[in-house]
Amino acid sequence: MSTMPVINLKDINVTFRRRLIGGDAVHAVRGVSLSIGPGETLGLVGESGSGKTTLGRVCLGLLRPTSGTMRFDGQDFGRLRQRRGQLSVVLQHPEWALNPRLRCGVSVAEPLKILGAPAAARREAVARMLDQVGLTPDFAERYPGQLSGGQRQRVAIARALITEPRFILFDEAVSALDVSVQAQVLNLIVDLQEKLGFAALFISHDMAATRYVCHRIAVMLKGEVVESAPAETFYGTPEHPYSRALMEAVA
Amino acid sequence: MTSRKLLGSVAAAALMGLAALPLHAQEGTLTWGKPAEITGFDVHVAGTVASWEMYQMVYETLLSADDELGLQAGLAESWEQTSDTTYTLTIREGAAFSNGRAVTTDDVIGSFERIKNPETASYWSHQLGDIASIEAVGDRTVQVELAKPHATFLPALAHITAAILPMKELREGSFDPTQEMMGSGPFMVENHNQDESWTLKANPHYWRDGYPLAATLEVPIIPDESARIAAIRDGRIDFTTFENPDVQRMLGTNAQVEIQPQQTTNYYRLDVNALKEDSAFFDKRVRQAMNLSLDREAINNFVFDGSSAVDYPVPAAFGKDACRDLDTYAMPRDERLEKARGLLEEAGNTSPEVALTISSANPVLGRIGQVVQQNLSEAGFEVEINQVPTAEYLQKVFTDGDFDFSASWLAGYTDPGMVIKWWDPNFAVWNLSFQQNVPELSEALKEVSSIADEAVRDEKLVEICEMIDDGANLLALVGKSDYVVYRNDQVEVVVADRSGSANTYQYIAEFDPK
Amino acid sequence: MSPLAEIRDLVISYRTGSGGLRALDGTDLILTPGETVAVVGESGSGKSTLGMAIGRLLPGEAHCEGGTLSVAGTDVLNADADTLRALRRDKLGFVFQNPMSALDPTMRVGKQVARAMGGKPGQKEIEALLTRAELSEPGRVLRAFPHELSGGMAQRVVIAMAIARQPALLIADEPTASLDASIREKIMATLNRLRDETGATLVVLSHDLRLIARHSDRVAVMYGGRVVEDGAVETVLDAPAHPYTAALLSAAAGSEKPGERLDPIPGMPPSLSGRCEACAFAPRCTFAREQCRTERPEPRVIAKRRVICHFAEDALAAPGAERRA
Amino acid sequence: MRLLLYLLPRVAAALITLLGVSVLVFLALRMIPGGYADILLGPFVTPEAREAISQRYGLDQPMIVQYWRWLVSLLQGDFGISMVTQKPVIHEFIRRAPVTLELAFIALGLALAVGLPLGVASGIRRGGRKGLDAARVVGAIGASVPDFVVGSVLIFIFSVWSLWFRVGGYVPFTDDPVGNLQTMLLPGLTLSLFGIALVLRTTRDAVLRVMTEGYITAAVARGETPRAIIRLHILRNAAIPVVTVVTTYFGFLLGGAVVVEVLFSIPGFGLFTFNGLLNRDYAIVQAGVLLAAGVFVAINMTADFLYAVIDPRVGS
Amino acid sequence: MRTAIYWLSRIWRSDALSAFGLASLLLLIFLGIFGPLLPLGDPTQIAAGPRLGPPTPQHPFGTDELGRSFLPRVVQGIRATFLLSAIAVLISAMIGTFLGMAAGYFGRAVDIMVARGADILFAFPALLVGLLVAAVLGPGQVSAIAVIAIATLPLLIRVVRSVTLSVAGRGFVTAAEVAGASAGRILLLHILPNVMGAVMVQLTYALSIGMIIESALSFLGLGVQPPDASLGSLLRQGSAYLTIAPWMAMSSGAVLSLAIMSVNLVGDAVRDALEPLKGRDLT
Repeated sequence: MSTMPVINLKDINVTFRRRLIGGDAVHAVRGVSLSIGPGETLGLVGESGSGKTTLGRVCLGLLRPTSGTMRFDGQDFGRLRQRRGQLSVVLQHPEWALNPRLRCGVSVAEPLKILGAPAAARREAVARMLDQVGLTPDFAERYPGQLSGGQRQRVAIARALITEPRFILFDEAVSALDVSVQAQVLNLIVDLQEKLGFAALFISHDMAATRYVCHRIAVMLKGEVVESAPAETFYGTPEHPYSRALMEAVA
Repeated sequence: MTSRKLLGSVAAAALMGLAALPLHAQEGTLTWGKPAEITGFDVHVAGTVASWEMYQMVYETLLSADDELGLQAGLAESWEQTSDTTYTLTIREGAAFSNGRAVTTDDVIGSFERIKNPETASYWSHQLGDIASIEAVGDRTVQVELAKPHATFLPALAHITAAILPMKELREGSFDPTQEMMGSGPFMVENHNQDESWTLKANPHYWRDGYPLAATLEVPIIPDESARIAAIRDGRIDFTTFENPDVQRMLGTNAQVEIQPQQTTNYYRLDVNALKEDSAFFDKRVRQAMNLSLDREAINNFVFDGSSAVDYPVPAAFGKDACRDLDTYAMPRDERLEKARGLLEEAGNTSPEVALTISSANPVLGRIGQVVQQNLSEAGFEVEINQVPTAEYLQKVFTDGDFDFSASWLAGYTDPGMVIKWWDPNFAVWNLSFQQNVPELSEALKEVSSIADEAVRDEKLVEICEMIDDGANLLALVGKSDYVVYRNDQVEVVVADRSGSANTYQYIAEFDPK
Repeated sequence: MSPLAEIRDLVISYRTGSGGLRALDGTDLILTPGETVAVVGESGSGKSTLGMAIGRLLPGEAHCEGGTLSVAGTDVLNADADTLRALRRDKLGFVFQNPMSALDPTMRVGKQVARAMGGKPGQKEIEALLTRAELSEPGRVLRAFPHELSGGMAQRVVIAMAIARQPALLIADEPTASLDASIREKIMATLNRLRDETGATLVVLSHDLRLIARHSDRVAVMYGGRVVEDGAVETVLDAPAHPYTAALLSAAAGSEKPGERLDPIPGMPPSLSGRCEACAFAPRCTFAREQCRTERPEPRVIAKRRVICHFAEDALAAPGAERRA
Repeated sequence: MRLLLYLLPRVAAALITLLGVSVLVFLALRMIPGGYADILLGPFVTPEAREAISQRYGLDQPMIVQYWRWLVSLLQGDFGISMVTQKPVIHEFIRRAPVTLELAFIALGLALAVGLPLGVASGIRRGGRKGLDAARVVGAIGASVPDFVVGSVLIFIFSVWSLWFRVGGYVPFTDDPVGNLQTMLLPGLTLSLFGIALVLRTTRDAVLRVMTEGYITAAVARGETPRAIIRLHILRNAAIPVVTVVTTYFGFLLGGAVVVEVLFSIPGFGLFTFNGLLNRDYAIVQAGVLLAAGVFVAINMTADFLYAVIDPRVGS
Repeated sequence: MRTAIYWLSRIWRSDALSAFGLASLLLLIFLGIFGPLLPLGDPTQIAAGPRLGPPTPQHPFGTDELGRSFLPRVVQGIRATFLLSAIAVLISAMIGTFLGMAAGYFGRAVDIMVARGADILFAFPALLVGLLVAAVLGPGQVSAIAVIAIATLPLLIRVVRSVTLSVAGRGFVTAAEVAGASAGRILLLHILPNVMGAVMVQLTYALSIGMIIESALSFLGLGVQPPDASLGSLLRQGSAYLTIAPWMAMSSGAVLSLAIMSVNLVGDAVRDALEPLKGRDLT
């Protein structure tokens, strides 16, 4: 395992303009510096509108920061297409995580297909991935409409992992799941990371879940990271008053 | 000619006599449901019936046509042809424009000059022949000198496009013929709402005292046939015109509604493009085969319910029988079809594909087209029908010559000599785009235009008919009648049995509102 | 004390394109005045159907197949429209999951609150009510439109409207689920404070066992359209008698120590199309035996709580049950 | 301020739209085969005469020059001169405005008077239930029977039995109010049928949609009466889609209901523009289309403004 | 095929009105396809009966002014009206879907241009744009198709654009973007299949609008050319003889209305199935 961080953000600012002409500028992210090493999960918590999702999009290269630098594996990020297979994402709404018109196998195989892998290799990889996320191979033939929320999120994780990426963003990946299913998915994330060693950013407003899967936790408030500490700290007493307010809900 | 002229003078005198003793005071309102709006104000320029009909309410021509399509006095009380090329015309005493100014020789001369001026863009300048000079030879008399004989000079004067304009006012700038009307006719325009209605008032200075009988003429524009039928039914309009012969059935049940058919010299015709090289009709034999396979009787029966009649290049309304013995008309249809197939075989094109272009404005043309389509299919033709807007039809046929054949109707005017000129592309230059120049035919037509003797002329017409039939370039189909429909409880109408220049309402001054 | 609301063996099904979907499969619940009851269950457990059934607010395709439901002496299932309306107006107060959708976006907040209060309340009275719901700038809030409020403020407005007529029963369906974590506690605290003030009974429907437990007197755990365990909060959480309650507690993140693993519940929640003739939890239950798969368990009282399980005693005795202390 | 910031970009967009319309109509007219010279001169068009006419009306200039001239005079309020009458076309449009407006208001009035209550009733009645309801039948028929079919039937009925109404012809209201109504009610009715269906269906959908909203459940849960819920919550919230289609429909009516005007010989915008097109009277068609588009855009802006009034969320 | 049968049975079962619409639509489509094979007579045969003859067993819809049997002409008209509208609407759907997806997915300049273009088309009074196009292209089937396509295009663009906007925000699209999928792949594989539902619903409305426009054009004489017939041109033909041969206008008008209505009813049923609106009782 190299010690070079996979994601390295320095002084990132993101500003939106609401209208073409006039209108207020919205500072979604202000001066955020973060880094995530290989095999490490960074938790990002904060209330809605605090800039978590915007920062996540910056890490994925979907959004160019207004200022600041983003390095990936110590290099310039470049274009998204050049990073094919190195990044992936698992998003919030399980009902929209998968294209309802495609069989799950096709969805899972898509990142490999984009990389140009041959069909046989793709089939083999899909079967392997489905097994890893605890699904039987016949799920490849099913449509998302036939799956429960937890199963869909597992398929989405299988798709995210199939290229063995360097970095995965989990954006509210378990928030919409029922408690009993949430636990299954959280365990899965932890297990797979141990096995595959990807860097992960885990965005959530749920302190309990974040604390469970993350090595470090950063708390965002109004676009700024107000506290960043190892997860263990959050089992004790976090420093920032806002972090404490968040923890009260868990206690 | 002399007798005709004399008759004309007598008729004019008789009218004068009547005019001296008006039967009614001018009062009441006439309502004329007009089927179409004018296409322009300039009487010397516009070439559509819809415009002519309105001009005739306001303007006058020097001569006019009588019931027998002969000439009668108009704005000119007398006229005389003193040589092959010399004519004198005397303006009626008391004739005046609606502003009260008397019509002068200057107005006549100026109007002729205006028609002749290329800048005016009047299509009628051809019909007037080649005028060498025109001058006043007295207070009310003008003398016209033609460069060469032109037998239809006088009939051409009877067409509304040769109307006399108030030239003094025009030159002064107080009258603009392109956006208003001022003439010496029975009515003058009081109000006009485009596409909607006109209001005309009796011209107080009209030369016939006590006429027009109506004080006001209201003219709503009602293009839709059904709406016009409804309007005449409920008495909102007093009179109107239809082209569709089925109107007799449509209105048959109403005792107050009378229908008076008016025979015209107009007929439906086919223009065949002899000049377009990629058209099957480029081959004369194919054109002849087409002419032979037409079933004019069927057109009459199916489109006109038998109310019309087969027509000829020299319109049947003139009573000539110049063309009747041709195979086209005399041979039984089976044999004609046989002959047509033979011609097609000879031409090496047994199933020619052709397109019939017609204006979509007139539904009668569409029906004719469909019967023609079926007729021709019996000889092996495959006909496609293209109904296009009038403007497009006109451009395609008369400007671009971009068509195979087209159906339309032709104004027969008031003299066989006028209508027959259409077969001479040197004269009818608008036909240049599709009409073959047959020198012998042109020569014969030139000749006939200067023949005065009726019998000699009729003989020549037979010869011409044969040549026309041989070229199969412009074909006559069936006669076109107009149907004047009026409310007998609301108006007394005077309509000529026969008409030649779409002057259906030439006796509008004598229409009497009840 | 006589019960405020009595729900007995309530069966409610939804007509769907593919047959019926049974949301409540014989639910029993008795509410006494002045208590806070947490109804806990995952999605599909029937808790929302239960909440809406109390006000007979279910949509047209839901229909009742059996059981009784009475609130404050009114037979809700058979009441006529006027009685029902009077009940809703005077005895019930509802707080919904998403406050934004519970407020009419085109009407100023003040007017909506005034409608809820009834009559023609003055501005002072409206402000006073909003203040009771702990809204800091009532004057500004009542002039605002709903979209100009934050989620937390909007929920306080909804709460104010719900208590406007001193209801006897306050039903809050996931009142904090759409709100940020940092204000959930405060909203729950407000609700409980208001319950104390008005002496109403508060029913909170939630999937979050832990959050709710802190603010309730009693907890009713629902699974497969039935209340599988119902008792005092401490009793139930300290030693769950139903295997499902126990599993739910060990599956939820938040109580684990650093490095400790969560125990997920295998399988999926059931979806019933008719009466369940077995234990609905049996397929996922570690205690399940043959009887669980063939015989429908009936409620019984064990260790100071009502429970629906053939082998509740075994679950109580299982190691780890007391670990939740 | 909210309204201003919300409306300003819309005004700009509207102007761009109108400019686009002007270019398109200008180009389209120049691409049409056949010109005014053909119409004016009938079949007797000679190349010289055609040339003279072209020159007279400036049609011999390059197209870009013609367009530029037209645009410049448009900006000065000059919509051009009819070739047929040689008079400014704008006068003719202004004269026709009352006719078109009256027809539009009759049709819109009928559509609203019948469509709105039926739509609300149908939407509320449905409340999740299925089954045949009369309003749906009315809606289905109204949306499906083309206006010229309705018009033909009406003409047939009223020209066979002339029951008070008149078919065709137009009488100005100021001349004869009764006669005016006799002629305008039938075409108004013809046009309104589609409007009734449109308003009915839209209202019904909008009401149904609002009925799924949480605040309706909340209101029911508060014990509000159905009457109060409809009046306070449903009508206002359902109004937005209804405003959209009503304004679009009104714009369509004002833009000229060509078929009905042709059928009943009503001298409105549509008939005038239609005749202008047949006569290749460019100025009339250009002005007609541009005015119709202008009215349409203006009405849509009114609708945008109405949204902002109805729904406080719009534009903030 | 299975999906088609599923949808048909679903519409059939939804309610009486929808079932009626479906039945009449299927009947009309059957007549449109197999009409020429049925022993109804030759639609172009002049003098097959008397001029303007009333309905008889031999000519159930009477005869027209050229003595042609009107029933086979109406059947021919059904075919033309459906075929023209369907072709036009499919063209419009293809262009509209492409432009709408591009506008919704790429946003910015593409969106502004497409949206503005749609506005311009939308601002044209529908029938006037029809008349203009028919005038430019000349009357006939091609211009009828063009007119319908142009008139229905802005509707489709708007709907597809807004659906695309919502689909593009869904997780699977973001996931594909992150995986480095090309824009073409995302549009074709992920967005297109998911906007098809909305397009289908809009398509049925566009089809009914198309049929109205086609028949209005034909009614004004700018649509299909004789002796071919569309329901609109037959109605125009019949309306000239309304007073003496009402069967022409009545039969073609009734069939035309029925055709449009059945398309509308089926469209309603499809929409209700795709997006059920379950309002609540107010009591």
